[in-house]
Amino acid sequence: GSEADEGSAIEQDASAAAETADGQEDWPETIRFAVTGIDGMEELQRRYEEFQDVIEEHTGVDFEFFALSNRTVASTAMEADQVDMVLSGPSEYAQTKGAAPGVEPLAAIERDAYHSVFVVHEDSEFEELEDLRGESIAMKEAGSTSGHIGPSAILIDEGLDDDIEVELLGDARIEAFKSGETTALADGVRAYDRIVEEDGEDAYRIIHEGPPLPQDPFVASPELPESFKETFTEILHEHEDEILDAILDHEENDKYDGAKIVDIEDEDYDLMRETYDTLGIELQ
Amino acid sequence: MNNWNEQRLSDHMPKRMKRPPTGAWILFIIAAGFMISGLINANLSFTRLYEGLFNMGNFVALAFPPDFANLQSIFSALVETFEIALVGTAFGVMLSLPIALLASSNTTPYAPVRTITRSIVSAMRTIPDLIWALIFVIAVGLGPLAGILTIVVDTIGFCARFFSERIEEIKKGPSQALQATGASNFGVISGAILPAGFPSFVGTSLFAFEKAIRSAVILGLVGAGGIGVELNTAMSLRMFDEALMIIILILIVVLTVEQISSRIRKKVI
Amino acid sequence: MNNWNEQRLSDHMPKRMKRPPTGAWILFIIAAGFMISGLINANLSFTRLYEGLFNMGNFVALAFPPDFANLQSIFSALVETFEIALVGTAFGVMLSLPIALLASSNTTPYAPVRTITRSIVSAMRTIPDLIWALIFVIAVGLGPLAGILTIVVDTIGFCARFFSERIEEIKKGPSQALQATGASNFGVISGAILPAGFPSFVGTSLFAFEKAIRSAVILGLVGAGGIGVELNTAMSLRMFDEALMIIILILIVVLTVEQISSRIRKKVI
Amino acid sequence: MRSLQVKNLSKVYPNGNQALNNINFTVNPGEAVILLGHNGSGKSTLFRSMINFETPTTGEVLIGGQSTTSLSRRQLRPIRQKVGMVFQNFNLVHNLSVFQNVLFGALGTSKTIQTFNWIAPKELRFKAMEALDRVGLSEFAKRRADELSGGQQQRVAIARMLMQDPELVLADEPIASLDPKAGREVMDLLWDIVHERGLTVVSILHQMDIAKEYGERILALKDGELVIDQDIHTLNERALNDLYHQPTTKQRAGA
Amino acid sequence: MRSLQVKNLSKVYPNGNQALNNINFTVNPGEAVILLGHNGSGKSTLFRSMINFETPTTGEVLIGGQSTTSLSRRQLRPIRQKVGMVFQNFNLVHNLSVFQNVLFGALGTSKTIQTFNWIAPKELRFKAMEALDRVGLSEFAKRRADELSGGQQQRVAIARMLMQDPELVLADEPIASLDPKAGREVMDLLWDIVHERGLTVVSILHQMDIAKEYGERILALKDGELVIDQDIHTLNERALNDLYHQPTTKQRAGA
Ligand SMILES: Nc1ncnc2c1ncn2[C@@H]1O[C@H](COP(=O)(O)OP(=O)(O)OP(=O)(O)O)[C@@H](O)[C@H]1O
Ligand SMILES: Nc1ncnc2c1ncn2[C@@H]1O[C@H](COP(=O)(O)OP(=O)(O)OP(=O)(O)O)[C@@H](O)[C@H]1O
Ligand SMILES: [Mg+2]
Ligand SMILES: [Mg+2]
Repeated sequence: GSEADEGSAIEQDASAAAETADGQEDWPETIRFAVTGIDGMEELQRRYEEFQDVIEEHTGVDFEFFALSNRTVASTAMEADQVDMVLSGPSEYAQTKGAAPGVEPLAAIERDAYHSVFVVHEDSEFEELEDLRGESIAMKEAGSTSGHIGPSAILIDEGLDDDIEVELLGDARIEAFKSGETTALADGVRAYDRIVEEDGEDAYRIIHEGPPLPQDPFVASPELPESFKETFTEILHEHEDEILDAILDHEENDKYDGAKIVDIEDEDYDLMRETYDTLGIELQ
Repeated sequence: MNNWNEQRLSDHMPKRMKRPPTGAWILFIIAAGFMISGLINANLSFTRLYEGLFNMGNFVALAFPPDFANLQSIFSALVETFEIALVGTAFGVMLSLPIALLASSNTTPYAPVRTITRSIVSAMRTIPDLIWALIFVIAVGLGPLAGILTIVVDTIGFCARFFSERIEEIKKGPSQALQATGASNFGVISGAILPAGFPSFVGTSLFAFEKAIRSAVILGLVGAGGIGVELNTAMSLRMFDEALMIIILILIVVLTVEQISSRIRKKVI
Repeated sequence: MNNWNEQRLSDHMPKRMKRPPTGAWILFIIAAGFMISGLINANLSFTRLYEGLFNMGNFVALAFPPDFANLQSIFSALVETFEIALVGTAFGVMLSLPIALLASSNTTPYAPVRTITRSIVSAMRTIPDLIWALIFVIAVGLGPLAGILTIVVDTIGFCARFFSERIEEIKKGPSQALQATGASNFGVISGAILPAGFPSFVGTSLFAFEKAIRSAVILGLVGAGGIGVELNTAMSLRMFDEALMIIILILIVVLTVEQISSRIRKKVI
Repeated sequence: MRSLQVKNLSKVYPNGNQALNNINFTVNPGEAVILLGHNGSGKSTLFRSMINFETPTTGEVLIGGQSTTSLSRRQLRPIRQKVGMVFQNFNLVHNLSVFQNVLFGALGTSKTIQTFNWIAPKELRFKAMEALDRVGLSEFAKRRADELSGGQQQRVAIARMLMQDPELVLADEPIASLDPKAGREVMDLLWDIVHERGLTVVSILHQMDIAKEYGERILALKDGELVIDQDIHTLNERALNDLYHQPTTKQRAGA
Repeated sequence: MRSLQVKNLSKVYPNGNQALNNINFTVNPGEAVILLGHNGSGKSTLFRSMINFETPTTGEVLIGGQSTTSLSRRQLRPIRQKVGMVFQNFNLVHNLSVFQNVLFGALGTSKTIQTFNWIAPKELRFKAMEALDRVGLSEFAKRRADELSGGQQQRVAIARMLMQDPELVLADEPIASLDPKAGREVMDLLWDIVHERGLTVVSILHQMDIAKEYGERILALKDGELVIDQDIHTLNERALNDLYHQPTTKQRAGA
C-alpha cells in the first residue's frame, strides 16, 4: 500500500516546495535522470517529455532524460557520478547497489501483473515444472529480471536448476519457443499476453506462475542532497496518479492499468541477490 | 613573352576552382547544417571531460588484472566461434563475388540489374541481425546453422558492396585487352578483374571474418553460444576482469588474421 | 621445330602450379579442418528447413502492413541519429586518414611504427562498443557527445584499416614521379596518394556513415536515443509492423547515401 | 584475311573533343597498311572505335563485312576473336606471369578455363612459349609482367596478339618502346605473316624511316581527318611533312 | 650544372636478375649524353638507381658530388629537386588535370600547398602554362590527364620536368611516343637548355638517327654492362650494331 499521506501532510503542493527554497541551495541545477530498458515493462513511455514537464513543475529543478538500453551503463554511470537518478528494474538495482553501495531506492512503481511464468505449447505433454526436467527453456538475456533472474530463482527453489537446459536467447526467445526449438518459455507474464494476442488463447499454456517480482525503483545517487531525495519521494507519492500517467503509456496498454507508487527498502531485493549468488554471479 | 601570348596562356589556364554543381552545393549545405546542429546538441564541455578522467582510473582498475580463471571454457567458446565464423564468411564471400560482379558498372552493363542488386545488398545490411536471426531460427532451428546463415547474410551485405566498389575502380586497360581477344565475360572477369582486385578481396574477406568473430550478437540470438556471448555476459554482469581476458583473446585472433591478410596481400599486390 | 628447340621452350615454361609455401599449406589444412568441423556441427537438415518455411509465413505476416502511425516521432529520431552519425564519422574519417598513412608500408617506411599503429587500430575494433560507451560515459557523461565519441572510435577502427589497405594497393609510379621532383612526404601524399585513393576513401567513409546510422547499439548505450533504439524497442516489444516501418525509413537513407557515394565516385574514378 | 571498311566515322568524346571527323577507307584482305599522324590526331581513337571500345558518334566500321558498331558485347566476340590488337600502353595484367598473359591471348579461341596455366592443355602451353620465343622472351615466361622492362612488356603484348591467331592485326605503335633491332624484327614478323598467311595488318607508326621501308600503303590522320591514303611510292615528302605541322588551335583542343 | 658520377654500380633484383653489372662513368656539368642499349639492358634500372628508387646492390652514384645511395628519404630531397626525371611510362596522376600534373613539378622547389591549383601563386600558374606551351599542350591544360593521347601524356611528363627547373635531366625514352616533329622539338628543347642554361642531360633513346644527330657523347649498356662510352664521331657503325645483337641466354633472364 501507499504511504503517501505522510508526505502530503508535510507539503501540500508545488507552491509548498517553493517555500522551502532556502533548503535548496545544495540542489543540483539539473537532475540527470536515466531510465533503463526496464525489461518486461511494456507500458513504459518511450519518450519522457510529459514526465519531464510534470516533475520539473513539482520540483522546480530541470530534468535531463536519458533512455539507456544497457544496465551496465546505468550502474557504471551512477558509480562515476554521471547520473543523479535512475528509474531501473529490480535486477539492475541489485547490480547498481553492488557497484555503488551508496545508492538508495526512494520509491518504486508497483505493477499488478509482474511475475514470471513458464509457458509450453498447448498440445505438449508437460503439465508442471517438474515435467521439464531434461528439457530446454528459452529465457531472455543474462541479468533480466523477469526473463532470467526471476525464473532462475523458481528453478533453484524447485531444485531443477541443474537438470534443465536454459537457453538465453534475448529477443529471439519467443520465435525459438514458438517454432518448437525449446520446450518451454520462461518470461514475464506480459510476454505471455503478447504471444496469446498473436496466436490466440488456445495455442499456449502456463504451467507455472512465479510469485510477484520486486518493484521497479527510483534510485538516487549518493551525491544528491538528502533534502532533495526527501522532496522527490514526497512528490512521487503526492502526485502519484499524475506521475504514473506521465510515465506509463496507457493508450496502448490500458489493460495493464493499476500501477501504484510504493515505498521500498533495499532488503526487498534480497531475492535478486540470492539468485545472482546461486547462479554464481558476483555483484560488484 | 609578349602580351598576346600571355593572354593566350591565361585563356587556357584552368580556373582555380571549378564551381561545384548546384547539387553538390545543396548537399554540402545540408550536411553542414546537420553537422552544426549535431555539434551543438553534443553539448561539448571541457570541464566535464577533465572531471571524467579521474573516474576513468577507477573503471579501468576494475578490469585489472585480467581474470584468466575461465580460460579453458572461454577458449573452447572461441574455437566454436572461429569455426562458425569461418564457414559463414567462406560461403558469404563465395556468394559475394558474383553478386558484386552483378552490381558493378564495368562488369554489368545493364543499369537496372545493377540497381536492383545493389538495393538488395543494401537491404540485407539494413535489416537488423535480430530479424535475420529470427528468420533463420524459424527456418532451421536454434544452433550453429542459424548462426552461419546469419553470418552469410552479414558477409554478403558487407563484402558484396566493397568488392563491387573495388571492381569499379579497376583500370579498364587489361580488361579491354582481354575483351579484344574475343574473351567471354567470364574470361575477362577471371583473367583481368579478379587478379587486379584480388589483394583487396582478400583484405575485405578477412575483415569480414574478423567481424564475424567479434560480432557478439548473432550467435547469442540463435543459441549458438560462442565467445561474443561470453563477452557480453561478462560485461553485463560487470565482470570486467573476465571481459578483459576475452578481449585479449579475441585481439590475438584479430591480429593473427591481420598478419595473414597482409602476408597474402603483399605477395599479390 | 626441332627437338632441341622444344626442349629449350619447355625448360623455360612455368610449372602448372607453384608449390605453395609450407606455411600456406599448414594454414590451409587448419582452415579446412575448422571449416569441416564447423559444417558438421551445423547439423544441416532439410526436413527441418521445410517445416520452417511454414512458420516463416506467420512471422512475416506480423510485420505487414508496416505501421506508419509513429512516423513523425520516428522521423525526428532519424534526424537526431543522422546528425550524431554525421559528426562522429566526419571526425572519425579525418582522424583515420593520418592513421592510415602511418599504417601503410608505402607511406611509412618504419616497420615498428606501422605495426604499432595497426595494432592500436585493431584493438580499437576489438574492444566492444559497450566498453567504449562506458569509457566515454565516465569521461563526458550520458548523451550525444559520448555517442559521437564512440562513433569516432568505431569509424577509426574501420576506416583507418580500409584506407590503409587501399593506400598500399596504389601503384607506385605517380608517387615516385612526385618524389623525383624532390617533393616532401606531404607533397607525395597529397599529390599522388590521396587523388588515387580518393574514390575508395569516399566509398569507405560513406559506408562508415551508413554503418553509424544503422548501428542500433551505440546511441542506446549512452542514452542518446536515435532511430536504432526505436528499432530495438519496436523489435523487443514485438511490434514488427513498426519495426518494418523503421527499417524502410533507414533503408531509404542508406540507399540515398549509396547514391551519393556512387555519384561522387563516378566523377573521380 | 578479313577486310576492314571504315565508313563516315566520326567520334566526339564526352568532353566535346572531336577526335575523328568523317573517316572513310577500306583495307583489303592481305593488305599491310601503315597509319601515320601527329600526336592526338586520332589514331588510337580510330583503332578503339573499330572494335567498339569507343562507340562512334556517327558512321560505322565493317570487319569482314560485318558492322561492329551496333553489336552487343556477345555478338562482338566472334569478330574480336579475329582481330588482334596491340595496345599503345600494352595493357598487360600486371600481377600475373608473362606466360599467363600470353596464354590469355587464347581466351577467344579456347574455353576460358583452358587458358589458365594450371589447367591449359599442353599444345596451348607450347604455343604460348613459341609466341614468346618469337618476340625473344621465352626465358622470361615465369616472370611477373610488371617485373619487365618497358620494351619487354611491349613484346609480351605482341606475343599475346600472336597467340590469338588473328586474321586482322591492329597494332598501335607496336615498336615504340623497342630497340632498333627488336623493332625491325617485330615489323618483319608482322609483314611476314601478312605475306605468308595473308593477314591484314594496320600498324600505327611514328618512325618515318620504318614506315617508308615497310609501308606499301600509307594512311594518315591530321586533326581527326584522313588526309593521306595512297601508295608509299607515289607519296611525296612534302605531304608527309605537312602531316606534322602545327594543327590549328580550334581543332586541337576539346571543350 | 650538376655532375653525375656512377661508381661500380651493380643491381641484382630480388628475383635474382642481375640488371646492372659494375657500371662506371662520369657525366660532367653541361654535358648532353645519350644512353643506348637493347630492351632489358638495364637503362631504366640505371636511371632509377641514380636517385635511389632502386637501392644499388653495390657501388654508388654521386650527383653534384653527393652520394645518393646511402641517404634517407629526407636527405635525398634537395638532390632529387635538382634532378628532373622523365619516366618511361610517364607516371602522371591520372585523375587530375594536366595543369595540376604540371604544377606538381614544382613540389620540390615550392611549398607543397602552393602547387595546388586552387591556391598556387600566379607566377607558378603562369610558369606551368609556359611549360605546357613549350610542349605544345597549352590548350589541353584543363583536361584530365587520362583523357589525353599517348604522345600527349608523354609531353605532359616533359612539361612537369621542365617545371622543376632541374640542373640534371634524366629522360627515359622521352620521345618514344611522340610523332617525328614533336620528337625533334623535344630533343631541341632539351639540347637548347643544355647549351643555354648549362644543364646536364642524360637521355635514353632507341632512335638511332636521332641519337646520331643529337648525340655528342654516347653511353651504351649491353646485358647490364657498360660497353660504349665515347664520342659519337669516333663511334663506328659496327659497335652500334653489336649493341643489339642477341644477348647470351645466360645473362638475359633472371632466376
Ligand atoms: N622490378 C623488377 N624486378 C625484377 N626484374 C626487373 C624489374 N624491372 C626490370 N627488371 C629486369 O631488369 C632488366 C633491366 O630492365 P630495365 O627496365 O632497366 O631495361 P631497359 O634497358 O630500360 O629496357 P627497355 O629499353 O625495354 O626499357 C630486364 O631484364 C628486366 O626484365
Ligand atoms: N578518353 C578521352 N576523352 C577525351 N578525349 C580524349 C580521350 N582520349 C583521347 N582523347 C583526345 O582525342 C584526340 C585523339 O586521341 P588519340 O589517342 O586517338 O590520339 P593518337 O593519334 O593516338 O595520338 P598519339 O600519337 O599521341 O598516341 C586527342 O586530342 C586526345 O586528347
Ligand atoms: Mg595513340
Ligand atoms: Mg626502360
